[in-house]
Amino acid sequence: MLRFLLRRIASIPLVAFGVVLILFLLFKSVPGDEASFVAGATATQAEIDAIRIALGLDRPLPEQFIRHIAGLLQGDFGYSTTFRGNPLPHILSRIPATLALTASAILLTIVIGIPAGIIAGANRNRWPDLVISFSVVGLLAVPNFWLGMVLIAVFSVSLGILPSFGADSILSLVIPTLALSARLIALVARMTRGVVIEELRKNYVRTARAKGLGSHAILVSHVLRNVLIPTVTIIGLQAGYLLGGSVVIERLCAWPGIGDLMLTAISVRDYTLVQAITLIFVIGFMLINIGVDLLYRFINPRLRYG
Amino acid sequence: MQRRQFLTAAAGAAALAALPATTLRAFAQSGSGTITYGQSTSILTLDPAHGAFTGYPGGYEAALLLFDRLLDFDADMKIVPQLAQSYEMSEDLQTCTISLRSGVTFHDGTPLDAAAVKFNIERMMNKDINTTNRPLWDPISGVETPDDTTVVITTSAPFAQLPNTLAHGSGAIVSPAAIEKFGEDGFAQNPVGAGPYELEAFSPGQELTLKAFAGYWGGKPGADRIVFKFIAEPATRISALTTGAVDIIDSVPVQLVSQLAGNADIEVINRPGLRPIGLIINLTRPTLSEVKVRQALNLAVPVVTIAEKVFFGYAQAPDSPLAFDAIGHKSVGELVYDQEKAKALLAEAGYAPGADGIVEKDGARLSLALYVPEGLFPGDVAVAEIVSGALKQIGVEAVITKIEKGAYWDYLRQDKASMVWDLAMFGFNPSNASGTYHLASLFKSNADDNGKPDVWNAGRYNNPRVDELLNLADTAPAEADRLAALGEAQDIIWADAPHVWLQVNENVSAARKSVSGVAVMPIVFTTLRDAKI
Amino acid sequence: MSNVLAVEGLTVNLTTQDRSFDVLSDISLTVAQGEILALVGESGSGKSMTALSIMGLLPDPVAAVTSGAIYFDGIDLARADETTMRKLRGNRIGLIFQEPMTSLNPTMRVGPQVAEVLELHKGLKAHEARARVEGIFALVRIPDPKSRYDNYPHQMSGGMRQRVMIAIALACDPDLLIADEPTTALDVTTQSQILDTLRDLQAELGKATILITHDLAVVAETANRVAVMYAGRIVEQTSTEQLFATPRHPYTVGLLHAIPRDEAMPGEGRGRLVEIPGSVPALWNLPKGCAFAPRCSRATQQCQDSRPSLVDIQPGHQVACWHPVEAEI
Amino acid sequence: MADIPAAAPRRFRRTHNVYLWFGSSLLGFFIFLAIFGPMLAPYDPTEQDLFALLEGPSATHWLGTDNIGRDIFSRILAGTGYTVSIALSSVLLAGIGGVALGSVAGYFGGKVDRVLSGIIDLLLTVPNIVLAIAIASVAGSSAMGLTIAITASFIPPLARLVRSKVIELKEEDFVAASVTIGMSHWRILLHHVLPNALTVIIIELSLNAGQAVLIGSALGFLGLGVQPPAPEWGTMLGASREFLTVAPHLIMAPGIAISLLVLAFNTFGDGLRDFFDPNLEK
Amino acid sequence: MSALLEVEGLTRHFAVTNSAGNSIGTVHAVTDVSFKIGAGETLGLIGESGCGKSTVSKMVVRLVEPTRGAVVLEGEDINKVSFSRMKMLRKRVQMVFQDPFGSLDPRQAAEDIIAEPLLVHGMRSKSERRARVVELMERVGLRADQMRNTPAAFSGGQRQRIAIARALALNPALIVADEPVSALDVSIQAQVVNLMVDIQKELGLSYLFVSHDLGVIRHISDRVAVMYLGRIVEIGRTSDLFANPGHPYTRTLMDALPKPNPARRLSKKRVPRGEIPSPLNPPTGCAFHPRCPLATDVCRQQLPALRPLAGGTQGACHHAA
Repeated sequence: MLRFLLRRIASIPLVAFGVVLILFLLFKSVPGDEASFVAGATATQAEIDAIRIALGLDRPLPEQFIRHIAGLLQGDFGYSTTFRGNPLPHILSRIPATLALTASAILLTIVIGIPAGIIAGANRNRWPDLVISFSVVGLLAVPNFWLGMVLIAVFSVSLGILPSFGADSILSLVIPTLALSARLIALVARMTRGVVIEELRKNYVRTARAKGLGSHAILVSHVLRNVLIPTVTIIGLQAGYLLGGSVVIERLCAWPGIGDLMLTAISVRDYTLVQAITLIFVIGFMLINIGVDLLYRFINPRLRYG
Repeated sequence: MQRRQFLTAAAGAAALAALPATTLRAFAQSGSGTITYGQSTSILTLDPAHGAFTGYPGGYEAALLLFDRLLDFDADMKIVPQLAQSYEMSEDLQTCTISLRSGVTFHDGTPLDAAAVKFNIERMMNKDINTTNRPLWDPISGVETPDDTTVVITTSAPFAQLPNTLAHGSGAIVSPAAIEKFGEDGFAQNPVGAGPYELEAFSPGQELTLKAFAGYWGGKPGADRIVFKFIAEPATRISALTTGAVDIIDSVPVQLVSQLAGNADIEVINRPGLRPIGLIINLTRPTLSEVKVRQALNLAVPVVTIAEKVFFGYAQAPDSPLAFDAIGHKSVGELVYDQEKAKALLAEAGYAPGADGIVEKDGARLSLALYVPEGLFPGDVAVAEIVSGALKQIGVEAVITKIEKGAYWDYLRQDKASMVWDLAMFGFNPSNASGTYHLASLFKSNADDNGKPDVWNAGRYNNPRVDELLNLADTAPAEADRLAALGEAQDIIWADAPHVWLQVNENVSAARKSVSGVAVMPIVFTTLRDAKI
Repeated sequence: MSNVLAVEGLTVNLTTQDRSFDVLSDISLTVAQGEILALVGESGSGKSMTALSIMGLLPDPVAAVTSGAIYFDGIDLARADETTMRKLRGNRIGLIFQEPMTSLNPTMRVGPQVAEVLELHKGLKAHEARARVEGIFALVRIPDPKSRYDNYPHQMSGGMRQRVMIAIALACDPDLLIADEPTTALDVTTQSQILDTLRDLQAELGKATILITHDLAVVAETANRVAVMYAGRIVEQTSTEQLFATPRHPYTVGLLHAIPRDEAMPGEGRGRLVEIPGSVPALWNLPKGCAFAPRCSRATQQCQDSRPSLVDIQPGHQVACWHPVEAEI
Repeated sequence: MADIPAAAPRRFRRTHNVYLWFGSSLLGFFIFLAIFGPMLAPYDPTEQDLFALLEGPSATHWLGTDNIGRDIFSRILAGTGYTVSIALSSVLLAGIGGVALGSVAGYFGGKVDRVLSGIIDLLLTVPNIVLAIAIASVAGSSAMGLTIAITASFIPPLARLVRSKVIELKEEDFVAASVTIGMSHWRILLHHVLPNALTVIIIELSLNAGQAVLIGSALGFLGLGVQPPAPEWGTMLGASREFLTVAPHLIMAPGIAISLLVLAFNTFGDGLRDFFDPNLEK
Repeated sequence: MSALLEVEGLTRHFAVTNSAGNSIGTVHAVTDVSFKIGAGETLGLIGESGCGKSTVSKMVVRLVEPTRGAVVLEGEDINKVSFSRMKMLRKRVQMVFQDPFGSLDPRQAAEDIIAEPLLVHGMRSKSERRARVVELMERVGLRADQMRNTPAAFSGGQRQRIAIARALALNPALIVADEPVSALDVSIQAQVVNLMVDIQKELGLSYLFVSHDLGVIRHISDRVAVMYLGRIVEIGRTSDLFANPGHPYTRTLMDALPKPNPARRLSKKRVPRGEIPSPLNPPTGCAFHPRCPLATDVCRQQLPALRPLAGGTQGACHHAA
């Protein structure tokens, strides 16, 4: 287990390196003059040239990339025009907000999505299933940002019972969490339903019935754990959706996380910041997946007792 | 089961632990004595040397409280002393002698004396540190400190606007000790000034908390604490105000003003701005170098309707290249919406409608590239869409390209060969309130029209008479002469129509009635210096 | 010997999206205490359906008993409610399935999977059940029962898992044991071991047992009596000895000849096996008369027109055939 | 029932596929609108009436007007073409890219696979909307830029899917049988492996099309979409955000249009899945 | 009889990784297997699951590359020939798989499946191909009017007939049949076995016939090789092997096989001991020693080589007579 963990963690820098390279090349292909974005609106050509030299933008690409990597290794993400320097501390200060949002979305997904899927799967083609499956189909079609807008329109603007912006109280989490997790809840419910139906067809369930167990007992003591194994994987795979979705939702709800910061960075063409945040997203995604793998191993005896 | 409960609990704990301290802070804290201001722009840096267009004007508004300046603008943009007790310009407009208020200290306890002021002015003169606002500071050639409370500033040429510069946001006086302590890079996050409020907490881009500075020379300010919160969404800003989560908001979208006005707890504060919005016309294009075409474009756009309908009356159609409240403004014309006349002018210029309704001359369709930033000016994209629609009516095609605001300036300020636009939306905010500064920035001919524009004459307008008049407006010893020159310049520019004039927006903020003393300045800023709760 | 189970005229209908047809038609059989009745037939003949009907585990609502009765201890299982059935299943009727690899819950240790039955039906506490389970493990020849108790299924071989399945079936000392292809998925050496254990248990415990298999050789080595099924019906039923000595139904004869035999000539000659031509008809598309008629060399017009019923042609030997094979082989 | 021939090929058996029926009708409706919408629109989608701003639904403007007095109904109709064609073309391009990458990696394995899978896995660690946002910010605001961004963000997951399906099929005996008769690997890939992966790919593409609409509209919402005055739905939503309190009806029409189109693609995909393999659960 | 196929020292080891990608050892699937098959001869390969018989059959048709050893077909080592030569050699060896569901492309019609080898090997004319398909279908007992049906429309037995027809299309010298009848019902099994026997008589081809079913193997084979944990433990003429099984494992297999003889029910049988060890870590010495009634210390330490036994077969046992 420990070896597995170490190996997975060791793979992070490798992947990070690849992502850094891809982003580096991507953003080097942006039209326009990087130095003049940095210099600002009223800079003269001489000033822009000075900045170009100061930031090493006059060097050949490979050298720029090596400097970039060397900087990253020392925790220097480069020159962000927004923060006039290394954006890392500012990004770090915003991570907790994104973490809170995504964690509460995952929590809500687990608390609603999995039970809903189990209820639907266990009552296949009966009314609870129809209600849940219908909701799932609906939720999967609705854009999360629009759902957020509707929630704001209803609960903040019309009813005035929920704050619609910022991160002031635990209530502030409600709308962004709902908007962010709705699709994931639907996905997880739907997949869980499928897994439950599939598991219920398996021979060990037939054995349990042959033992004289009732449907409820079979569901709880036999099927549940087998259902959780694939479900955990699904949630892990969807972590990317969650992190990505947070970008849009944070902007909509003025939630002060790194997704919101990323959009700000894009609107001012602060590509240093965009790259840094994307890298943070990637590392976050990998960490979540390592966590999920650990959990997966924890639930699945086949992997625990190889 | 136990394992499941454990997992759930662990996830819950993780989520709670992940909430930042600021997130969990309840409303309770914003009780008595705290004013919370929901800003439409974020504060990223608090160094006056940073032009920070990215966070403009959020940072300036905080700077007004953190830092005092030698001079200040009053509500009508008249220059009044602040840290200076008095000031005097010499006859030749090349020297300004300032007598400092004595006994003033910075938040860090160090004295604000002539040396500190000299340090500040020299810092702003340093091109490596102050990369923006150059036209405000470049004329200054030296600073002398005859004694602890006297500062003498000299300029290389007559510079009537020097007091405006000192009253400008970049004229904020910062603590030299703090600069030394935090370094040029660190100061932006740890600002120390001599204003009525000092820094308590700062998370750039999100929230800034200032607390009353006990040692302020002007006495205790109106609130114990002022919190600046960045709320990008207008709708969320407004709901924050109506629910009382914040006390003041800025940039109230005009369509929402009537809604707020109906709320008994809320007061709407509005003030015409100093920034006329228009489209810079690329005069290097042969088609657009023809004045009749430019006049036709101006005639084709229903500017009065835009001001009244799109901006709900919280805007006006300009009557001069300068905004109404700018110092030196003179009403030089009236914007007429007359598409028939526009068409006639086009016909005079040799254009005839082509097959698709777009006018042509010598087989070339009159199709213009209209560049517009997103989110930089009020209703920028919507206005561009209206202009495009209106021009279509007279047979001129305007294809819109919208650019992220951060990259916009780069498109605007290109050398001649790289100019991709024919029309580009622009609005200049003369943050030192000087009409001369305004016109000079926009219409003074460039040293080299092939290179990048010197300031904001991106359309390459070139009229020697205007250059002459603007020079006079800066250097003529008598104020009356200066104003006359400025007036004539406005006449000429208006007639030449180097821009498509659009509208002058009002700056609209709103405050809960529990807070008083909130003012909106013509230069966009909402100031809380005199705010009380 | 008293009958533990008596199935009378059982007919089961299956309804799918497209069609509805009988998967079992008029099945009658009895199993007495201490007896092993083998149900033998090829895939689709209905032997597993019979087991599921007895256990009340027909896929609901797709399949349902439409007529007939299943008497067990005075109860008609075909009409019993779910509560009654739950009390019988695993308690008084034990069931062993074909696939030992998938019939155990992969995420649960094997011991508790056996103990569960005892806790459910005998009200035992977990620690009491453990001792009993270890005893049952020993009974079904699982070596080292104490440590095996805590194994997960994937840590065991196929043979061991099948022993666990047998332990589950036997845990509550049932009156009736149903073994559905218990050795089909196993290797021949493992099969031999499991069959040996089943035979020993039969000798020790004397349960009434239904053994479902497609392998006549397994039948010969294990069962007292045999019912041969074809296309949802029993076509021949008699004692094992009788069946192998004098099979009367042409299908049974065909099956017996199709097996490459011990006694047949060794390799080199490579004579032809006796084959049954054609293939099993679809249950939803059965011929009007005898279902085997299209493949039968003895078939006449009568066979095509009307269906023979299962009748005694001599005491203890029932055949459903208009033209049974003469009693010689 | 190993030896019972299936009576009829299963594709003729399913008549009650509600998903497929509903999905294809709705999709057909949208495609109809995409083609004929502009002709049906009562107004020019860019025509402004500055004296009728932010109006609610009425007889003259069925869905009301936007902040510069354009008819929302006409804009929704005119916007269908953008959204549908961006979704379809990006999914099609992503399909081509994903199939090419995934099948080569999966079928030939070894070093080729290690390199290609390495790149695919790398890109998969970037959340797809983040990737799309990054690419859109480079590619610029245009239908082309949007298509490139969506395509690029869909290729990695598709390639992975195709790769795993190809690896699965490669293990099938019919592929081994093709090898033993001397067939070349390219031919096996094209004639045996890919055709059998096709249904999975088509289903996935159809579901991806729904996702493409969501991502495309999210980019539009964030201002990274098409250029004004193009009536792209996400962009319309982004523009109406400011008017949420005074004119909440502005968010309804584009939001519902997006949701219905996504619903159409999703149910169509689900229907296809049921059609090809009724035993597969979603 | 000159050997059509000569297999020499064939070995295949797989590295095994767990789901996390960690190597957990090497599976000794096949080790040092040698045998010959003459023209017109059938070699039966028998063993229980995991004994490596399938891997051997796959190596013979070069679906799996051997770790060591050679497969020599008509004098050529198939692992050393050029790409184009291999294509020609493939015409000589064809394979029939166990699973008649998986070995046919579900999207192809029977005709296309059977005609595919013809197409691949250059029979361009469609009418020629069709004629050959009709001939082949009739030969394997299928009606030509079914040729446009896809595999789903055929029963398991019929599908196996299609697979045999495909294998026959190129007139191979050798057909490798990997458990060709295991998935079929008894009555159908007999049909397919008979078909294969008939075809052999008619065309004089050779079979490598892999099965776990002693009865079928005995019926069809001229010679039989018994595999246990990747090695051949006994090989010999069918009559010799069944009459006088020399290796204890061969005897165990025969004892374990149920016989359709009710008289045996009541007699006490020899029941095999223990379980098949994992090929991941096969026992040292003779792999059968943990289960062998004859095992001694030498069996635990030394690997027995194949040697002639008294019964006429060759066996790898220290103790067999």
